[in-house]
Amino acid sequence: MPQESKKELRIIGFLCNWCSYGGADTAGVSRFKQPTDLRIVRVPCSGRVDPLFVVRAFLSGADGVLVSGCHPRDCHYSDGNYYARRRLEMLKRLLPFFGIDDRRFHYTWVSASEGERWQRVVTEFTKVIHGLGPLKIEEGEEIG
Amino acid sequence: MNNRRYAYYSGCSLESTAREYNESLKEVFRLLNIEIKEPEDWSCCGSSPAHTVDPLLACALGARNLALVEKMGLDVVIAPCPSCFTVLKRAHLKMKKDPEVRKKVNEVIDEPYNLKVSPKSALQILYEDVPPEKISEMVVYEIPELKVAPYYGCIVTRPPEVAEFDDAENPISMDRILESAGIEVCDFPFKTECCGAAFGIAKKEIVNRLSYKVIQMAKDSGANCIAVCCPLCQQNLDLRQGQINRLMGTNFQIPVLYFSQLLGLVFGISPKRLGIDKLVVDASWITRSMRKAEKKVGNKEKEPEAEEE
Amino acid sequence: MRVGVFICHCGNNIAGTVDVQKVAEEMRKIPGVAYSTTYVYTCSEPGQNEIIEAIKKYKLDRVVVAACSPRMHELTFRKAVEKASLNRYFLEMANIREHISWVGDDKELNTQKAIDVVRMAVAKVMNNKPLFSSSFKLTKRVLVIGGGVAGMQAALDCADGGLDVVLVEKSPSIGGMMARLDKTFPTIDCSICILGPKMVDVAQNERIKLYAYSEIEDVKGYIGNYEVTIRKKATYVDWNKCTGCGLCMEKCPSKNAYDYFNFGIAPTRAINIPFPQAIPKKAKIDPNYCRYFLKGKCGVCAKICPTKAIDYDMKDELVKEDVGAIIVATGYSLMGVENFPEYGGGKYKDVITGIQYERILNASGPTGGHIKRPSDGKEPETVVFISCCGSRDKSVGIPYCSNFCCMYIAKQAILTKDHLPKSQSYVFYMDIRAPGKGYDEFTRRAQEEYGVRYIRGRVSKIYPRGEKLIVRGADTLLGIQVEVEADLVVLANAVISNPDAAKLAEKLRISYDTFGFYVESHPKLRPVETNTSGVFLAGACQGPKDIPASVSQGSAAASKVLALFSKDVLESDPQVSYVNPNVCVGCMKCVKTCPFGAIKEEELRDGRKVAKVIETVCAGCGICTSTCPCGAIQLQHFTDNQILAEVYAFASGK
Amino acid sequence: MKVINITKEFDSKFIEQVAKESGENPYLCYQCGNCTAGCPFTEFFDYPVSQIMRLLQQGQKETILRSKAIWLCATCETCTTRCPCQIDVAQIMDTLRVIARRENYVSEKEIKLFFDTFLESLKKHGRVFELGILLAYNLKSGKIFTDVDLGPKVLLKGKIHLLPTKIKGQEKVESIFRKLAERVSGNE
Ligand SMILES: Cc1cc2nc3c(=O)[nH]c(=O)nc-3n(C[C@H](O)[C@H](O)[C@H](O)COP(=O)(O)OP(=O)(O)OC[C@H]3O[C@@H](n4cnc5c(N)ncnc54)[C@H](O)[C@@H]3O)c2cc1C
Ligand SMILES: Cc1cc2nc3c(=O)[nH]c(=O)nc-3n(C[C@H](O)[C@H](O)[C@H](O)COP(=O)(O)OP(=O)(O)OC[C@H]3O[C@@H](n4cnc5c(N)ncnc54)[C@H](O)[C@@H]3O)c2cc1C
Ligand code: SF4
Ligand code: SF4
Ligand code: SF4
Ligand code: SF4
Ligand code: SF4
Ligand code: SF4
Ligand code: SF4
Ligand code: SF4
Repeated sequence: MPQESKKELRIIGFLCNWCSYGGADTAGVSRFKQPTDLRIVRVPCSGRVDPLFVVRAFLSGADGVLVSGCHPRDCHYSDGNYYARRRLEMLKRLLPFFGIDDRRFHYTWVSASEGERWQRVVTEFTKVIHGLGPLKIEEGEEIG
Repeated sequence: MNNRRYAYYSGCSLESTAREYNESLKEVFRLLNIEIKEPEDWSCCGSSPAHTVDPLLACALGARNLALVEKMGLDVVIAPCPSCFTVLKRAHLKMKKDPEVRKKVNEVIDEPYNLKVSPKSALQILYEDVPPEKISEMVVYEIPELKVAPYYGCIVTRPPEVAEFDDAENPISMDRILESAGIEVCDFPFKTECCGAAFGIAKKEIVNRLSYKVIQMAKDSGANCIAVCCPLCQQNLDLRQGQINRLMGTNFQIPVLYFSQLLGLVFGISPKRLGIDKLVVDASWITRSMRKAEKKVGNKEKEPEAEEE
Repeated sequence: MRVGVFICHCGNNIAGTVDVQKVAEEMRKIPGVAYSTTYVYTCSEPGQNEIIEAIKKYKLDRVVVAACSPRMHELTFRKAVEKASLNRYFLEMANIREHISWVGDDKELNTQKAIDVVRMAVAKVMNNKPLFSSSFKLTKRVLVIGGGVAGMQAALDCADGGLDVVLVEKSPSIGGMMARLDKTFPTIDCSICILGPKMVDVAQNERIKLYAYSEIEDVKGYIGNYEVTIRKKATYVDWNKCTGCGLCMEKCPSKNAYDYFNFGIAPTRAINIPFPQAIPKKAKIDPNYCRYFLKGKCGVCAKICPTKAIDYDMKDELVKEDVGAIIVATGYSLMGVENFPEYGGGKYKDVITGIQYERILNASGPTGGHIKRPSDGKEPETVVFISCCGSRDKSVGIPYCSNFCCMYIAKQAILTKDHLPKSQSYVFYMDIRAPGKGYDEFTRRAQEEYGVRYIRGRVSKIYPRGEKLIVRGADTLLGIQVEVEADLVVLANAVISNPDAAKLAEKLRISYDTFGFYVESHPKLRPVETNTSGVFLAGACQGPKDIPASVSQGSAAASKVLALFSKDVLESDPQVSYVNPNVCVGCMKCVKTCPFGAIKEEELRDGRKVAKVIETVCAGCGICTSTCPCGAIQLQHFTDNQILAEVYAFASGK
Repeated sequence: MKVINITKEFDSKFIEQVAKESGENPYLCYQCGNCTAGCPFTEFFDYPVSQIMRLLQQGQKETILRSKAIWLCATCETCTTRCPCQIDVAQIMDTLRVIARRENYVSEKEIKLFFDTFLESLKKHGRVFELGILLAYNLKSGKIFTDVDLGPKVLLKGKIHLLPTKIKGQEKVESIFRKLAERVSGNE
């Protein structure tokens, strides 16, 4: 999936170790080509993703943040992803108050076998971020 | 309780072939203090022909009438005829579920419908809104020889997602209402089998064959009378009973009464006003075998029933 | 701090689309990176030695390997750095193969991405702390919950392996569903004849302590060290005195008690022994039917009992047992016949369920093994079996197949012919599912040798005509409606989970699916383990399964426990959460969110209440860490600082 | 029996159309036959309803639209009530009938005629005029004597009106018909 221009945007992804990180590995093993903008951080569970990480990522220069965990009910830690969903849903609603378009933040579920789904998630999310362009946060805005 | 006001959508059949249903129901409602009011200038619901032509048409014909009820400021409309009931209810549910349909329908009817009405069958009102004791209290006659097969027909309780009332496989509302009125009902396995519905004119033979099965089962179940809540069922089983006898070589003589007529009889309303004489299969033996019910003292009679529950 | 970075070529796998030299160069620019190099195959033995040598030579105290996925080789490299006397948690991996070289073609962009990702790993490793696992002792006793065939097998195998076993059974006797069966497919051997001896073995085995008519009240602790509270329910008969003579049962005037063992096919007495081969063979009073309990008078059994065993004042009793592992084998339940109104279930006496028919076929059942229909005791001439009743039926919320009913229908049809040679059986089916060894041959035999008539289609309605039941179905192969005039109808009713399955799962902290069946760790590779270490599954509590499968799982679970107990101490994973008591404000939010119940409240010497993690229970998910409002509880190796270090490193690449 | 070349004769557009108009997914059907088993009209159908469902899954538009079954279905809802896959089968039958009518496949002329007559009456009067329907139907179908045996019974009992009731809102009803017709022709 060649980029039209080589200009990358800054996208960071938090992936749970058991499902989505494995799904990204599967995509790699199957050579499912993806845009190159995304950088991945491995966490044990999507429930480990503190909304603070997301906010900090935006404030320090990310244009997009992706969180991906196990499918509901498949969570390695039984219900970590439910916590994640609740928290991240809340975060999504708050982002506009920080002047951040909530489309810049996406959370989803990808299992370890879903290489193709991972490819689709990355491709589509990257497209959305390129559509929105680089994030410019008003100067002087700080988070309490 | 009660003294509630309901809108009452009689529908075309109850104005003509099913007049006795209309009249008997109104009498029963009057005695039970159920106040009803007809929407002015209601139109036909379209029945089955409408939805076989265009689902939107069926929806619009139903919605127009619901809008009339809405304008009266009432939130429940009684549709005694199951055909009308289904059309109204489906129109309501469809418009509720799909804003697109709602928009389209409201564009073609004169006044928009805003989903504020719940359509219910007459059975549902008598079962859910009237306590059984109240029905029992009204009883002044008993008909000891009578054994009724309660026949619900296909669509008062089906499909369950639309009817949202009673049980789709083994409905009991009519059974319970009649029992509260001291009328014996039999265990009737064909409560919801189809009588042939609207095909009377176009496919007479099919209707005759299907109605035959229903009557035969009523007979096999030991019934000497069939109670119905649907004008089409009544027509198919009563008016066509002669045709059935000729076609199938049977000799049925089973009166087919609206359940409201039966209630009316034991409530002491005159058979004439209930239109018993309008039935095609002679039902005069029923009126002849009526006798004054012994006035129940207190609640003694009801006790065993309570234990069973 | 002296970080060493090792970039792997993976032959051409990485080097083909990533400029590994450039990545290595860039890393050298980072303060704290003391050494950076590349290698062709880092995981090979020379590659690992390269790392070990470099650690020594350059006095490295942190290592980053940029190569394949950590899911592949993290353990390999952890062991390697350990060989060089570094703590294994001073290693981080950066995934530049699966996530970079294999999914992007543009070398320039890939290289830039690799630089970012390796830099993030370097940032993280600089925040890493050494972690050490601790070892703990374990109690080498096992608890088995459920005394069906799966649980009995597990208990016996564990006992054979030299373990002490506590077996808890909810009902008055062990044996489970299999004890109710007549014969078993595909060999048609008598069920109780093969199960009975096993039941006796359980009773006589000195290593097995049986609690019948008991339930799990509470489970505390963790793998190796569970404290289990067991509720011994009141039977109103002192089982130490009762000899199982059965006199009480003969004389009890309350003759209409519901018979759980026979699934209500016939009534039993208020005081009863469930079946002749019951283990333990002891009497029990059902207070819902006993006149003494209902009306305050009777006492016949107390008078008649030769050993004076009756005790109307008996109360439930709680006992505690310490165990190191738990095997759950609680089996299944069956959908009630009243769920099939279109078949007249519950209304027509001659419409019964498969398990009720087993009891009718069974020589020790209420009819003494003579096939008589419930309504009038007549021998049926025509028997209709209906498969998939409730199973594979989304409209009742059960999309799954009940697994063994196709087989028992064939068995029951064959047995019907054996009992009543003049009878004719019909089977309405959608598919015949018979994938086991000898299974398909068995269902063929029913048709070819026993003349059972299989009709492909569902039944829509059943109604009576005279003494017969008319079964109206479809023959979809012919495309017609068919009717059978039956004397008896047997419904293969759906297998469902036990009504209390969820409650037990929550006590054990294991997961269950939407249908209440317990979830295994991995459907193929860890079929008898759960995600809670120390808790294992066997039999139909995990999903419908037949006897061979249930027994295999019983043995498998036992072998898992024996393997676990082959060690004298267990090692804990140090990647667990830790509470800093100085920061914790004692809100206990973490206690509520931890899905494993791994956090408890602790009172400090100064009286302050703070949270404390039980290391052995914590599974390392980190949910607590993102819940804590003060950052007091930190998941080791994935602390806020470590993850934020990666985030900032990511940002600095702008 | 004819060999069907599934590759060529599989009309996936038709399946999509039926799915869209009925709001039901035909692929949910696993051919258990419960609908056929319960349908009171199976004995009169040329294809039992489960086979209509199967023909639909196989994209056999012609066979379905030419069938008598889709006209003979009385919307009794037995199939819908009992389908284990929760398919509103009656709705699919209804949709098929609507499509058949739209595309001029009419294998049961009498039924169509009856429906048409009914709606004609409804349009003309705002309510239906049962005697009028019967007479008009008899005239148009050429079966003048349909149910004449019943005539006296009904008339003598005074159950049927001799003249139609026309409601005030008749034009409003007629306008529903008109607007819907415009919508259809506008779309095409
Ligand atoms: C009609 C019928 C016929 C069958 N025929 C055959 C056949 O011929 N061949 C064959 O291979 N399979 C057959 N089966 C299947 C067979 O019954 C099961 O495979 C087998 O019983 C599963 O064993 P189990 O130990 O897993 O569960 P179960 O037999 O259900 O045993 C579970 C035990 O756990 C106890 N328990 C439940 N909950 C708790 C709790 N919370 N605490 C403590 N104890 C608890 C129960 O009381 C029970 O004793 C048949 C099933 C049916 C319904
Ligand atoms: C097309 C296909 C698809 C499948 N898909 C699935 C699926 O999706 N999911 C699933 O659960 N199952 C699937 N299976 C089934 C799966 O392959 C088997 O369940 C599984 O392989 C059985 O494992 P095994 O170890 O018993 O036997 P095998 O995999 O056959 O292994 C036996 C080993 O023993 C060796 N061996 C044989 N004889 C000797 C000897 N005399 N001395 C020494 N070694 C010997 C063989 O070389 C072999 O390595 C599939 C099977 C097929 C054919
Ligand atoms: S460490 Fe990983 S990337 Fe490097 S050679 Fe080995 S498999 Fe390939
Ligand atoms: S309670 Fe007494 S009478 Fe009953 S079985 Fe036990 S010993 Fe016999
Ligand atoms: S006391 Fe209860 S259990 Fe004992 S004999 Fe009387 S009724 Fe039966
Ligand atoms: S095993 Fe057979 S009868 Fe049982 S649910 Fe599965 S297919 Fe149906
Ligand atoms: S959430 Fe944090 S502050 Fe609250 S009790 Fe737990 S560790 Fe302490
Ligand atoms: S990391 Fe997970 S398992 Fe461990 S204490 Fe925190 S929430 Fe519980
Ligand atoms: S009942 Fe439903 S699933 Fe079964 S054949 Fe009919 S449409 Fe298909
Ligand atoms: S709705 Fe139609 S297809 Fe369905 S059962 Fe009734 S008549 Fe048959």
